[in-house]
Amino acid sequence: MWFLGFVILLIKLAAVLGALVLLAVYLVWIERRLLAKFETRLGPNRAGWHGALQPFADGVKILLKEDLIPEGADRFIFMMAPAVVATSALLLFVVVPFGEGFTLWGRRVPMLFTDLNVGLLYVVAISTVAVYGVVLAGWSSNSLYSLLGGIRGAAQMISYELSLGLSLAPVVMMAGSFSLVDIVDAQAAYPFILVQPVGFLIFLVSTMAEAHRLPFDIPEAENELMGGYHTEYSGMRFGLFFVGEYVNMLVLGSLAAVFFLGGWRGPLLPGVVWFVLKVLIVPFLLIWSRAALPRPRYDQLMAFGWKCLIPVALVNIIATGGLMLLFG
Amino acid sequence: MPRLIIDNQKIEVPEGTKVIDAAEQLGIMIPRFCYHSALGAVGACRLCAVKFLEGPVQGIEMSCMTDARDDMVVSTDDPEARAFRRFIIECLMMNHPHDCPVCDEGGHCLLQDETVSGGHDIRRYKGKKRTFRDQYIGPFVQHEMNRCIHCYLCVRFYQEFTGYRDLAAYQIGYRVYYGRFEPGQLESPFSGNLIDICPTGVFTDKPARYRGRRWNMERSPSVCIHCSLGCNTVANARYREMLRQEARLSESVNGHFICDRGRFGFGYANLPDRPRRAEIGKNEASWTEAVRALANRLTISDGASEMKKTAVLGSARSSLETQAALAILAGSAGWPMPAYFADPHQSSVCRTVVRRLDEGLAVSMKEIERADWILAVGADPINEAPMLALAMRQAVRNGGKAGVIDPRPVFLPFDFTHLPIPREQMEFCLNHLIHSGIARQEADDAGEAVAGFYAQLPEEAEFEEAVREGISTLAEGLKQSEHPVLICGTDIVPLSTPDLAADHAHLLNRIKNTCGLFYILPGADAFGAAMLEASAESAFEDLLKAIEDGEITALMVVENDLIGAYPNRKRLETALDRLELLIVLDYLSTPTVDRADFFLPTTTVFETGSCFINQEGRLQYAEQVHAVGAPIRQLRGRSHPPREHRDEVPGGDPRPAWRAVADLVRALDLDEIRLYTSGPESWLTGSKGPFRFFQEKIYPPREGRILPAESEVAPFKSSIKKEAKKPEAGTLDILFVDRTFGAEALSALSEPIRRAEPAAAAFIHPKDASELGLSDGDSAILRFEEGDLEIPVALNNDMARGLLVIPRKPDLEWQTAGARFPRIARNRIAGVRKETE
Amino acid sequence: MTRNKPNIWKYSLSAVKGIYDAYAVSMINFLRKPVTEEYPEYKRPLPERSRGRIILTRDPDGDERCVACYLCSAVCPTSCISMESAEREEDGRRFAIWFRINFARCIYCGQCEEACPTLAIQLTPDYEFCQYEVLDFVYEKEDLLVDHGGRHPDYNFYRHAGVTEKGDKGAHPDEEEPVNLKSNMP
Amino acid sequence: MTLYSIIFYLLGIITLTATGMAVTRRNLVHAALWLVVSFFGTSLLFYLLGAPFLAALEVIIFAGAIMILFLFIIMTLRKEAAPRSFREVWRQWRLPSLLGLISLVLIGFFILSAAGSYHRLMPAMAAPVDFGRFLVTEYWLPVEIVSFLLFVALVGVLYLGRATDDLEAEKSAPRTGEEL
Repeated sequence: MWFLGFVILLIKLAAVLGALVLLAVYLVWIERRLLAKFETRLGPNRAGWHGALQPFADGVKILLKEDLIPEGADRFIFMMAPAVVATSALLLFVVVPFGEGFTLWGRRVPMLFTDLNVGLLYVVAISTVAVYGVVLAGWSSNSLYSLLGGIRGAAQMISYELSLGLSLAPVVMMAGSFSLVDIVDAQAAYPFILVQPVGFLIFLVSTMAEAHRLPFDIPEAENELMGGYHTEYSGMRFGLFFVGEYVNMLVLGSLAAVFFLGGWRGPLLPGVVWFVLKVLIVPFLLIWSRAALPRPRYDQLMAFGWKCLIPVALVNIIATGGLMLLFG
Repeated sequence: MPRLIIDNQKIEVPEGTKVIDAAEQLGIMIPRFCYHSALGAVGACRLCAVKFLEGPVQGIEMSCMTDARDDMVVSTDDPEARAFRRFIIECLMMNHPHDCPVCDEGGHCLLQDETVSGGHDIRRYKGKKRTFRDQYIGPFVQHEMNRCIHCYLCVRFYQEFTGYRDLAAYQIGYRVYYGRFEPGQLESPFSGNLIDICPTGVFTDKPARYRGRRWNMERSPSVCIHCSLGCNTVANARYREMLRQEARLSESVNGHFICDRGRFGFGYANLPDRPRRAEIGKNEASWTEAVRALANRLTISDGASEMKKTAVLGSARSSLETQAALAILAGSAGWPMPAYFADPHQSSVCRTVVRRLDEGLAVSMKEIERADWILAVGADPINEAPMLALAMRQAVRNGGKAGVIDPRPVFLPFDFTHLPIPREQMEFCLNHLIHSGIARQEADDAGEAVAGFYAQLPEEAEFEEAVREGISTLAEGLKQSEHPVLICGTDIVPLSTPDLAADHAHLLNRIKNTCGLFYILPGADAFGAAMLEASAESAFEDLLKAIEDGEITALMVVENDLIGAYPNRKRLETALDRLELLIVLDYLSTPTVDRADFFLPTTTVFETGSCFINQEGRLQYAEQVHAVGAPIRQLRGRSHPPREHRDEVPGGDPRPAWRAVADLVRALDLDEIRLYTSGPESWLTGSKGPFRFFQEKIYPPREGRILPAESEVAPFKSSIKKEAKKPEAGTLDILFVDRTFGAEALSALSEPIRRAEPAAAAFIHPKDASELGLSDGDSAILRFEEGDLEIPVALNNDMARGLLVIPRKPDLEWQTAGARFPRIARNRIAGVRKETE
Repeated sequence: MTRNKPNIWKYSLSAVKGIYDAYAVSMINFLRKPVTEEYPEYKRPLPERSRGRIILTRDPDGDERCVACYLCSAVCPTSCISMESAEREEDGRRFAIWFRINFARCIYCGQCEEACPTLAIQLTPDYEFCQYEVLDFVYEKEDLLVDHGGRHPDYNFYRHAGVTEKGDKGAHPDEEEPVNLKSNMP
Repeated sequence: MTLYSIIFYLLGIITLTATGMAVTRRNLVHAALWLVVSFFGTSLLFYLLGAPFLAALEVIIFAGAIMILFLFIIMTLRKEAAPRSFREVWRQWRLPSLLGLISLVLIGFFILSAAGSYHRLMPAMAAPVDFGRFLVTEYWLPVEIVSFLLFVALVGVLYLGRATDDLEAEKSAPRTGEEL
């Protein structure tokens, strides 16, 4: 019966992948509608009920477009880069527990793929790999705009990777484990956001930068770099960047849910529903930020990361450690 | 040399300079209507008012009427002067209609410019406007008298400058009217200049009426190719169609003006039946196909792999580039060197001209204007080179004397002495005239050679009373002259005359230290053609002989209507029948093109940048005006132009003839890659060939004379007869001659020129006419051996006896006469009475 | 060399306030009703002088106004107007034998209308004429010519021009009889 | 041969090939990418051998941070590698190849000489907690020394990286009593 576990795993993979991509695709529509609301517009409302079919229309359009490869581009890297972005975003979800788990025919079916004992480190590691997609796309396009976008992306994502990791250190300290399941379990009594509001804020800001969402979309900055690292991309390759970005938003949302909001835990409703609701909080905040905040300058961005976020995160770690020593 | 200050800038100008010119030298353009540097000042328009602040004149004065003097301080933009000019403009505009949108002058109208710049923008005059009725004044110029501002420029130009009287000012005061007494075509062949000169839209270009504004035009400096003078023009094209030509100022060639033949003769470029596709046999083909097929026919005929021997005939109307390319083609293919004149007479006369003309003798038209004694031999300037007549008129206006030795009825718009001498006696008359105009002592003082030559000249001559009087008048003039100029025609003169004229010019040059020699040549680049023929010793007669003998079986004719130009139709037809291959390159549809086995379309002067050498050896460059292609007007049918995307320009196949030659050289795989690998600069400049004068590798080349400092032929070698040759009794001499309108091959195809040309008529002396029983308007039937030629006759007193002068019109089958200068027995002329109603 | 070091607390406070304001304002807008007008269902009535599709109008006599003076094509910044004028055979009047506007190039700046001396060319509020084919944007005279006088129904250029269109010189209200050349009377 | 050993040797081949490619590529970006592949292989080897913490660190630090910095610098410089002559290449390769040869010989020697010390490849696991505890209890001094060293380096970097006008101002500004 060893292959039954394998089958269940495959089914889970398919279901989660499908749900994730569908959600990501709908997130595009949600973002456009919400952004329109923030700007007192209507947003896409033509295709289907209130524009609900818009993602499919976009999908069809993007699939039918010509796939251009610029002259002088490094063809292999150019073709590979979008895949790196999309897959690394999807890979992140492997360790995220999205429910309590249930028993099927006597088998315990956990609501996650694998419970790595270094799950948090895995998350950090994979999200660093996502940078390669941006950097290589920028470099291989043989375009100065793209190259600038790639360079900025590299610098920005390394910087904010640091503060992201540091903001999670207190969580690990409090949970006593890198495993995401353990972290969720550690929040059985109260979600960590109550004791780690500063950590949550740093995490949120780093999340924006990691997902290069406005106001931290310096690598794309369409009004100065014309789209930055993906200037030269078209068709579904561009689509992969797009999907990657929105899946990334969802993944970061789910990480926020796991690390700070208590995971799938919640009263009344089933765990998965709670989880989805919590997951959507971060994308909403990101969209709101996009509507509210202007884009900082590149140097301002770097200065904020290094001179503000990282010191505060370090202080937060020391403070948490001190308090844990005092009371724990 | 007065020094004065204009607008705070100091300037020193020669004595007698007007203030308006002094300002222009400083770059200050004082507004003016009636002032024109060629016509002088009359102070009619009052627009050039400036304020004289200090000095001999004070206050508001007309700058065109005031000579520059010392210590003058002039302000052109003084408020008072500006107010004055503004007031003048307002007055001039009072009766001017409100019709700029429908006026063809709009866009390059001086009145418009001055009104706007003068600041008069709202009409305050509320009264009624004066009106005039317009006249029909011919096919060239449109008349719209309501627009007139009475600056008198038109009448001053027409009457004073060109010497015609039929356009005049009528009435007085504000009712002054410029027009003819009765509507009708303007007599002056320079009437087109009214269009340029009128500061507003009274006289506008009729053929180009409504066709486009100045700013729509593709404009380029061009050179007129309708006679050998090479007048400078500005060509205007729009929608791939030549619409208008304007005179371009050239200090040494044509001054400010051009003749109507040059201005309106461009119509051949727009003809709907102009061939635009290459033809193999009678089948249309693409350019490359045709060139390849032609190269095949030339190489592998008779099954042999060597090249077919081909005779090449260029033309005097082709550009220098084409002529030179032909020489290179023939040279590298091992063919006989090309000929350029179909007419053997033209060929030998022009070669003489090229050998004799040098830097010491040649004069430009500007220098003719300064001459004080002008003698034209065998030339009819108004018909053969109209602008020359205008230059001669300026000389006469300046006090010079002019004479013409010519059997034809010569009309010139000024006082001159006409010596209607039969063709055979012209040289004798010239010799006698020069002899009488120079004292023996003067000739002896000028050296042995001169004295020897002088001694041969005939002292005595038997002429009619009137002619003798004319000779003595001219001889008297020659005695007092300091700047004599000899003009020698080439159309009807005997072969030896150009040589003789050059000898006389040398004679006068030695005696008076200065004497100009001015030839009239047949064709825009006849000079270049003659240079090439002279250096290669080639002639079409030899080629024709070789064709008749069967030595040559292919003939390539480039931009030459051989059938129209060769004087003996029957001989030519026989020779052409013997040919295996007739290749024609041309931009016109001619009988020669119709006979061609291979045809390649070429471009006109307006579609190619090209060089021409005019009759005084001046090299000039005509720039490309527009791209090759069928005019949009011919494509659009009745309605709007087609709306379609195409790869190629419709009708865009024609290429410059030299480009065709280059393509052929490439297809034949000849050893002359410079023809098709680089531009004309590389092969016009080489040390080989006749064009050594292209020393610097500059293309387009700089304008300038390219004559040798000294001619290759030593002077005073002409053989001179003491006795006049007597005309043959019982026969009539027939001269086929050029006309201002209708006889020159290119301009004769132009629609307005066709409308302006007079009906074909043969001039005959009334006494000859009465002997033949002909009266004015009757038709004469000339029974030549090859066929009959019927033409109405016009009686003219002012011509030699025993002569029939027939215009060489393209539609007149004059080649049936069989010779260039045929004689016809009187009994072979039959008369047909004019039908009277 | 003295430099004003910003007060870090004040600075931070203002930064926080700025961010807070931004979020607050966007949230207020989030809750407002959208101002969007939905186009095909609701068409906003345009002012008469708004600039849309170009027409060629006729004068009060029903004759076409355009005299093909080329001023509109000269002033057109995108060179989208081309035409050729000609003489009408019946009365020698100047008119456009063809007149073409390439609306794919036109930017509706209205300069042609300002330049037109005969008030022939006018812009209309019509803006709904999309095409799939670029060539369908090329409008010929037949497509442009309308049967009315547009915004200026009463103007007739030839009444003021001073040149004849129909009839003799001096026939218009502001003109005197033509001068008689052959008369000696002053 | 177990599944583990198959995976092990596969990873070994991948890692070695990638390293070799990284050394020989003339295109700098390609070389860096091969190196990243090699790091991933190494990381997976660590994981396979029971050190997931090390595996994660390998990816985070080497692949994620250091190589990105390398790429960043390569891209900013945009230096194209020029083709060089064999002599030049050889001059550069002399010493490395000698050292490589020596280590190869040594490795071979060890493999052959310790023939009895083979281990079967077995799945193993060292939890991060154990790793951390081991590190901080057994090696607390080196850890502290290294962290102090890094701290000093950080201070140095901060000093060097100060805005230049601050430095200039410090040097050139006359010190007045007020400021002091």
